[in-house]
Amino acid sequence: MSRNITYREAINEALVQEMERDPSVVVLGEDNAGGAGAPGESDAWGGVLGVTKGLQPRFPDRVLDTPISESAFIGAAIGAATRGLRPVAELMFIDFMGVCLDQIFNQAAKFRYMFGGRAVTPVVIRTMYGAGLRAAAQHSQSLYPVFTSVPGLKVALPSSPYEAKGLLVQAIRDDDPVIFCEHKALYDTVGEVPAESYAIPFGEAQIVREGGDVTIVALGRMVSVAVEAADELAASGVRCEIVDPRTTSPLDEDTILESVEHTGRLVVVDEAGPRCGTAADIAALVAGKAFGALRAPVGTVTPPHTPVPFSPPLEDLYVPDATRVAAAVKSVLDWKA
Amino acid sequence: MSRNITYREAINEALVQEMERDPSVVVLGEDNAGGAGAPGESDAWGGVLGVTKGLQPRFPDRVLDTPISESAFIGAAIGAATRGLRPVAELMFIDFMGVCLDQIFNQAAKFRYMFGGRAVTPVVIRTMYGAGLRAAAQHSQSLYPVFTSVPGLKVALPSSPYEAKGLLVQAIRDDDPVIFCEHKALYDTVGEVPAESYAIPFGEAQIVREGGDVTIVALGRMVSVAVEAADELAASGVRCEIVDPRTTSPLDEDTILESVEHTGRLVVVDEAGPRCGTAADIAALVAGKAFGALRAPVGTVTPPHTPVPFSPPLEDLYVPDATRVAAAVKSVLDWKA
Amino acid sequence: MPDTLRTPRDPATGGLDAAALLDAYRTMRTIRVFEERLHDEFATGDIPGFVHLYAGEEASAAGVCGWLDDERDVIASTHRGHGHCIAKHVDVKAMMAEIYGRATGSCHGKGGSMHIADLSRGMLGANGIVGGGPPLVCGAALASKVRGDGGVAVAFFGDGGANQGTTLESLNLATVWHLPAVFIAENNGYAEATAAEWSVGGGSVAARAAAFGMPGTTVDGFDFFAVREAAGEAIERARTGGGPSLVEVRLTRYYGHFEGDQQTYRTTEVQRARAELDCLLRFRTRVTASGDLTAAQLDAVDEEVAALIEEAVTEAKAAPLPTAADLDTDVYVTY
Amino acid sequence: MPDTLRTPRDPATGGLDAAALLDAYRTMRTIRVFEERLHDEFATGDIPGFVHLYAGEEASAAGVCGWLDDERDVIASTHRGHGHCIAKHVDVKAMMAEIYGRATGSCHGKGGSMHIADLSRGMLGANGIVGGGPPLVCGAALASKVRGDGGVAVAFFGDGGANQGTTLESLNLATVWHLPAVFIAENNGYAEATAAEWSVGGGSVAARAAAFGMPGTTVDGFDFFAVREAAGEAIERARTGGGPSLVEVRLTRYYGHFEGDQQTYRTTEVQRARAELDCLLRFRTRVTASGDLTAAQLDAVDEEVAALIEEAVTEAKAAPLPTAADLDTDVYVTY
Ligand SMILES: Cc1ncc(C[n+]2csc(CCOP(=O)(O)OP(=O)(O)O)c2C)c(N)n1
Ligand SMILES: Cc1ncc(C[n+]2csc(CCOP(=O)(O)OP(=O)(O)O)c2C)c(N)n1
Ligand SMILES: [Mg+2]
Ligand SMILES: [Mg+2]
Repeated sequence: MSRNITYREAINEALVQEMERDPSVVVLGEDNAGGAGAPGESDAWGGVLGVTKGLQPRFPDRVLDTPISESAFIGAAIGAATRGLRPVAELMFIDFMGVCLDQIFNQAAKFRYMFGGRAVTPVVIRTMYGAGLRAAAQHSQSLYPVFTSVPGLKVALPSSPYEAKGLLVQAIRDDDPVIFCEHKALYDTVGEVPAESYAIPFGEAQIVREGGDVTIVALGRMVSVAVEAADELAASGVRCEIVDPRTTSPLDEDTILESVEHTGRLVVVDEAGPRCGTAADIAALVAGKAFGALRAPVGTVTPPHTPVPFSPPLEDLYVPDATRVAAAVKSVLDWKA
Repeated sequence: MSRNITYREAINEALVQEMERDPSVVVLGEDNAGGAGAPGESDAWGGVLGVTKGLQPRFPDRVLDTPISESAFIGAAIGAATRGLRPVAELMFIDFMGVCLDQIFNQAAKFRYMFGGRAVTPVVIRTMYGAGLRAAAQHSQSLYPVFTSVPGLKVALPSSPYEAKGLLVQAIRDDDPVIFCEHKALYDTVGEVPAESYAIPFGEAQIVREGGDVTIVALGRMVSVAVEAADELAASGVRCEIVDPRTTSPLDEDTILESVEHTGRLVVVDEAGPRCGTAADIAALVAGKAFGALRAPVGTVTPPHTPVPFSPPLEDLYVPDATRVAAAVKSVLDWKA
Repeated sequence: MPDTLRTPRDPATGGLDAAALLDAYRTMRTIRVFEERLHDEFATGDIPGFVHLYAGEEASAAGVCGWLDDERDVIASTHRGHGHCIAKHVDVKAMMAEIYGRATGSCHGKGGSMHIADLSRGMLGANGIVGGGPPLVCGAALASKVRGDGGVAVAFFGDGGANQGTTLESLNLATVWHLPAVFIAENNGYAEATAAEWSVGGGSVAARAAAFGMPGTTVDGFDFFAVREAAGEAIERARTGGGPSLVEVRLTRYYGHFEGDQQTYRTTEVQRARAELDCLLRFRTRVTASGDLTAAQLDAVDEEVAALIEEAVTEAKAAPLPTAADLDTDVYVTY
Repeated sequence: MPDTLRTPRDPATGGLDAAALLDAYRTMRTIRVFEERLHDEFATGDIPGFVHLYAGEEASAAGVCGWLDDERDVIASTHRGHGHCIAKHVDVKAMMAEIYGRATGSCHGKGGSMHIADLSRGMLGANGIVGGGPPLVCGAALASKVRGDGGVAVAFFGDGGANQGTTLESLNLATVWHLPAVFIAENNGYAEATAAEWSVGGGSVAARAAAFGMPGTTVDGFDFFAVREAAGEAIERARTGGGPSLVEVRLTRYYGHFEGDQQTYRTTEVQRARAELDCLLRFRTRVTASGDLTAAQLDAVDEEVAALIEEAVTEAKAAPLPTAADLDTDVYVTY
């Protein structure tokens, strides 16, 4: 049975269903319940934007609040994962990675390789990314390229409620460490989501729309921006194929390459930055492996190489929008050698 | 006057000369003198590989040892930079960025923008990167793509003693935060270096060798690997143009693009990883801005998407070598649409 | 005894003259009205982003910053930074404009509430990262030490921030380098919805000072004079080469963690604090009882402040927004 | 009084029977010979990479790990990890092979000295990152707590590691979550070339325990029985739901920070420690004086250990290296 629910609800539902299914799943993070030690309501917050609300009353011993000590509690989730739990730890904003990155990239990511294949670390780190909430430079970043670059980590970027639930279920069941990146501006978006549990396999892109003129690879919240641009372009007869990789690591190279083989043109739309980002990564992939099919330069649409500005008009200029995507598509289509 | 000195000596000399010139330059890091509080020699280490040896006797109040508290002392260098010092802080291994990244990427890098242009943070973070010393997964990484991706940071990657001195002088005099990445396997390499002080401007690539058949963009220690490959290839009549960007941020896009316009072919050689790395970054640049000139797929030569292995034969396979570079060049040259 | 609240040695008005008392009151009152106005304005939907209000905690910012001068002394603040900014003499109108995202703001609209800074006043920035400030303060203190300019650097952080490794490392570094630094732990009982009694292992932030080799003390943060005295000792120690100290200030925030917080985790604490402990009320009672100031003098300040905040909001709303040309400027000094 | 060294309550042999005493001795002796052999082998140039030797500190690893079982109890170690591994029953030959970079090593040659681990023995790994282990130990302890299996997790770290924010956060988290965790601070006086007296603000790691709400104690790390007793109390407390504790073990490393270190920063400390304090000598004197063991029994262990290490080195040198096919395996479970 499918219902329309929000991205937030989809994530919450995935957590509830996996916690019911598997007693080794524990949830932890700052105010993931909320109200620890306080006289009022416990489960007072359910996370800063209410994503984990209601879990603690249901699973009182498996939802843990934490002090503000990201290294310690993210590291604890990792240590617990090596000892048979399946922790889902919340790094409230991905922007906070700088206070705990070592545990993620030098510990969790490397155990299996460093220890000669003799470690399994099934930890999920849920984290919120992206601009749009006027949260300014330290609460609005799209830093998943850093995690994508790290061997040993998997990175999921759900673009809709359906993806959010299915990818989170997969993340929890997955035996490798997963960075699960939730776009904060998507929490209230609504979409059709099956009530029963399902897992979306990692490394399988979704073809959001078929079209023969140009391939648009779009990530996370940019998928809907690409759809908007494609709608506009359709009016002038341009048919865009939109590919949502859903995970950047593993990356479904085949689907991207096949699409470009077919369309001959590529525009990558990403909210991460222009330097050493996922847009460059996918552009480079195609420039290396589908060059023969390419009939125009690879277009990339990303924010500028600046921090995220606070002021609404600047933030709105910062984030790629449908107009910029459409312009990039047109320039790729109009290109003459 | 030029002499032959090592990369290590070149760095040391840059520090000495800048400290002499400018009393606001201070040097700090774990055992940068060495022996703090101990009964024996002070200046007992001069850094773990002796790079800062001799500074402390010369500038006793401006060379500081630190506890093992990277967040605190890297952050302190940043704070001091906002207050008129020009600190050169050492992050011993770039692999340790995970315990102090926040101070670098959310504080130093963003001050100027977040504060509306009203901050200047002239800090240099010297750090050691790269494989080859059998130092294993947590002491051998090439993590500069992370810093390159951060707006507000500059990133220098000296490939020789000459570059090491000139880029470090520039880094110290520069008013922006600079991540200065020293390849640990280069410390003992010898090259000609002027005795007097000189600064190499950031964002100006060096054409290491001219050639018309293919452009090789190589970074850091990979420059010498590219030269070795180019020598091999020259024997079979292939003329490589080798470009050393010297800084990845700012990146001298023009020199790279002009070279590719001229050769029509590009191979990027980098010790950082294949995903969201500097190789992908440069490949994407060219696929976007010099597509019309490209006559073959962009080749990239990087390590595999794995942690750095310890065992010598594996580590030797991990790091790109001249054979792999030559093969990549050949495959680009042999490519048929 | 870090867990016993200090009472000021001078039970009256801390030896401040009338002008200084008025100044302190003006600072606290400005903070209060600034924050209460923001609370109202936020409700209208006009203010973008996350806003963390400092109302209730004024005695801390004013009691500490009253000792500092704009030139050589530095503070670093937190996400809850408005009060520290005002006490460190950041222009109130520019702050308001910043919070409204205007080009005339302290940060040209690029920073917002969580990143207000004014380096020319030694205000190293509010900070969106819990624990972001203390390392920076070690550096500002180091710069003063190297230069020998007698400057002192002060880190404000919360009970939640007292659990962050960056803060703890900084305490140690300040001792090891014998820095002219002061750590002000503003313990308002909560980090978001999490009680300090739960999250601060051992229960006392002040007690952590000794573990890192520095004096630590706890003061009643509703009492301006108590804060002022304890901070004064710590700042004097730092200024005269005596090294770092920590002062834990116990207080209550009057609003939610941020605007929008329903605060179901706490009960009647705020009402009680407002009614019985409020720093402005206590200050007023004390200085009028002692005869140092008259109610009329204080009322005049209230009016002056009301007018200032009114103007600040009006001007902020009317001020220009940044434009496309501003998007990619000021990332680097040169690039 | 964390700064006063404890002496064991039972001044003789800690109530251990002969078999247990022999076992403890065998552990310490194995570590010593393993490390001294590595010191010699490193000088030949055969051993790749960075090697940090534990010689001199054996009583700590043995005194702590003697209480732990392989199944449910976990330790996390440091860059100086060989001793902890041996005491936690990691296979000595596989360790030696790992240090030689062989395919037969504990980590298939991919980890090396700084990353030896054996999760099947509850050995969560040496660690190249100072402060890397304590957070992981909080997690291992959490897993035991959630499962209720009575397991205890132990973090080893040095005086240098005691200044790392990750360690300090972990102390707090362990208290807040009331974890079955034990923190063993091995204070050997130096972090690389930096003296602990200088770098540990306040001078005592044990004193930091109280600041985070847990008991802390300091023991003489040359005295196996003293370490064993203090660790036993802490482990028992953790196992029975009493929460975390910290034990600071004071000791001396006999070699440089790593092989190659000229050690010009220290003077006669090592000679004195070797001659007067050595844990193996003291153990031998104690157990023979008490009549619990004979010199002949101990000599037999010495011979057994010598043979084991000789074999380990010989086999390691002869073992196959990993091959190209191993380069990109075991990055992920599935990808
Ligand atoms: C590194 C980091 N972790 C988490 C947060 C989210 N956060 C913002 S404020 C806050 C609570 C801070 O509590 P406290 O330090 O007591 O300050 P208060 O809000 O009470 O003034 C948290 C968890 C953050 N901004 N940075
Ligand atoms: C985060 C980090 N910083 C610095 C280092 C470099 N380093 C390795 S060991 C060491 C000293 C550790 O001292 P201590 O904790 O006392 O342990 P000991 O070596 O004395 O056993 C340092 C600075 C590191 N490995 N990781
Ligand atoms: Mg608080
Ligand atoms: Mg030590």
